[in-house]
Amino acid sequence: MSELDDSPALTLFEDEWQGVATAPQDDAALYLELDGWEGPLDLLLDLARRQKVDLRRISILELVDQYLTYIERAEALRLELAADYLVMAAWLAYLKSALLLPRDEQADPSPEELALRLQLRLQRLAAMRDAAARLLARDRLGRDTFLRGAPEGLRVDRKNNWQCDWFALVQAYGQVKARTAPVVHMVRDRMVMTLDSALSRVSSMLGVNLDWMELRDFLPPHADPRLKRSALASSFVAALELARLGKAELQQEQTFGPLLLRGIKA
Amino acid sequence: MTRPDDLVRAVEATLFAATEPMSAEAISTHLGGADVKAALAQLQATYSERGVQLVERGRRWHFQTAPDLAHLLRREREEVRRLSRAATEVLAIVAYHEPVSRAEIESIRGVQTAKGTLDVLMEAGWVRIVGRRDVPGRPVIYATTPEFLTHFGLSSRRDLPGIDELRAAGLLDPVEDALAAAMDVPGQAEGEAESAATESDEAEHD
Amino acid sequence: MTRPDDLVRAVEATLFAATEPMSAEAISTHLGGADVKAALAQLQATYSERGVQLVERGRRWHFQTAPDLAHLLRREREEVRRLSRAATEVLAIVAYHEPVSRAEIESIRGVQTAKGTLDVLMEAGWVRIVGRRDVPGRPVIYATTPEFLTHFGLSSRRDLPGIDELRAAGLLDPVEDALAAAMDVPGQAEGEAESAATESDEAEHD
Repeated sequence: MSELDDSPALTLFEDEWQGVATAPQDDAALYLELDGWEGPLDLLLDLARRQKVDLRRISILELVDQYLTYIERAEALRLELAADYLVMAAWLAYLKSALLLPRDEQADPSPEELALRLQLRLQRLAAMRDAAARLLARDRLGRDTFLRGAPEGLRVDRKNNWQCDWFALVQAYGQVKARTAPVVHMVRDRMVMTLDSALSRVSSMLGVNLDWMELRDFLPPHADPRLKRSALASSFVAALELARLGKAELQQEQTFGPLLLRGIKA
Repeated sequence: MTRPDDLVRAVEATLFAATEPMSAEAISTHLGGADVKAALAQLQATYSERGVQLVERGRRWHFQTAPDLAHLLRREREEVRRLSRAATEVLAIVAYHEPVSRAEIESIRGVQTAKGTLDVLMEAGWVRIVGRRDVPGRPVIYATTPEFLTHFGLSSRRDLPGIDELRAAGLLDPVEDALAAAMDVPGQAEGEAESAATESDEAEHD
Repeated sequence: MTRPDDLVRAVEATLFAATEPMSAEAISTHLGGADVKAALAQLQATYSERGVQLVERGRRWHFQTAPDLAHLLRREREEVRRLSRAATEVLAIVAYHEPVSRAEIESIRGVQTAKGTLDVLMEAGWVRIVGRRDVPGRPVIYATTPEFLTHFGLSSRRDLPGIDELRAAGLLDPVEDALAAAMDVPGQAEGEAESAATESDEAEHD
């Protein structure tokens, strides 16, 4: 750590920095360098380094006095001070009085804690300032080391290998043709059993049998399944019609169960 | 490898970092007047068998990739890509109707055809521009290439199945039916599904 | 010098010709999938004493001139970006604390950081946004890039000058943690210290 804290790195590489306070040693110069500080903490750090001791052993009281003196003299010289320098001055004045006056048990945080906090912040800022200087002092590409001046460059040309097979080609053409062919709707003639023929068939069959009969038994025997469906539908409607006319009654034990039908004697 | 002497290292670094070939005199000037002839000869020998070589061209020196490795500078990476459905349709239309203009392709497809689709087919080497149609606007017309025939294993365009054959193979069925058959939707087209399966088997055997 | 094997020559030529540092994976891809680790190690050893060297920076490899020859090669026109003092400090804070939010940078510097300062570092390609901190306000967090390592000649973040000493001294921990430790106030900031420890662990894994 001492290596970091003691290193005068701040002055080593400042040519990298613009508008740097060059850590002037004589007071006259110091008061003209106000623009050079990066805020009050920066000024405090520079003042602290003038104590030439490890930041961990710095005298906070001495530092506060230096800061306050600096601000007073800057004001006397009518230098324009940014507000945050004055805020810091007020805070440090408070800190100083708290550190010097008899201890107030209620104070929280305690002045010692505030002083320690300031010290820790200065250590961290100092550490980063040194780290920055050491970083800039490294062998930097383009300043100390150089890449090849005229590299040939690598080029990767992407080439597409398109894939398509015979079936996909022929199928695609078929689909184009199918999609764009004129659409014609053909309505085919279907075998149907008309309602009239179903009515006459069901009513005539009811006349000869007075027992319950399933609706399916009224259908004409036929092989064609499409005619069977038509006959079933027509016979069902015929049964409803006969029931409405009071010529038949309908019974179904359960949903989707067999539909039973019997005639009513007039 | 032993450490080369400082002058050799300096010449090596100077030429490496140089943006242009340098004459021996220019290198010497850059290095404060040292005699660099021997260093150049030594470097040339050192690098002679490596992947990088020091060469002299017109009295000026530079490093370059070894000639036998020049292919590394420009690599081709091949990517296998499946032709999109749209591109396949356009290719089929060109094959069946060539020579054909883009407007004709669009009217056959019933869909606008992106310029990129034809570009892909030309990049694949299957379609080319064969001239212009002698009608107002003189549209460009496209036809297939010999590579097209080779790729699809055809000896000539006459090998492409005719409309009747396509119909017999069920390839003219509307897309929905073919889809239904493929998905084996019950009740809709049992018989069709069966025949479609047979067809695609046949087609695969081709 | 004996002729190096073909893979070594190919890796050598590829890196000489490349305009950007390349990862081992990128070199391998360029060379058709060969395992290049051993070749890289061999080349690094071969060139270690020469005027040109092979270096690894943030898992990417490139040839560059030897640092000790800097005085011979420095050019008249300054190619390296001049950094303001503020930018330099912010860069160091990002590098040593990453990932870090702007508020955290400002709390270390004790001064507001102009947006432009971070912009300069991002434009230089040394800093980038890597996400958001999962705390109220979800502030953006910054970290360094591989180009940062390349430019400053760092193999990895572990190479940052003095980072081990700084970490050991607790100077990379937040003031609050150091304060709690120094005051030895039990229970005041145990949780905080713990979470901070986890955070810096994470940062190390980066």
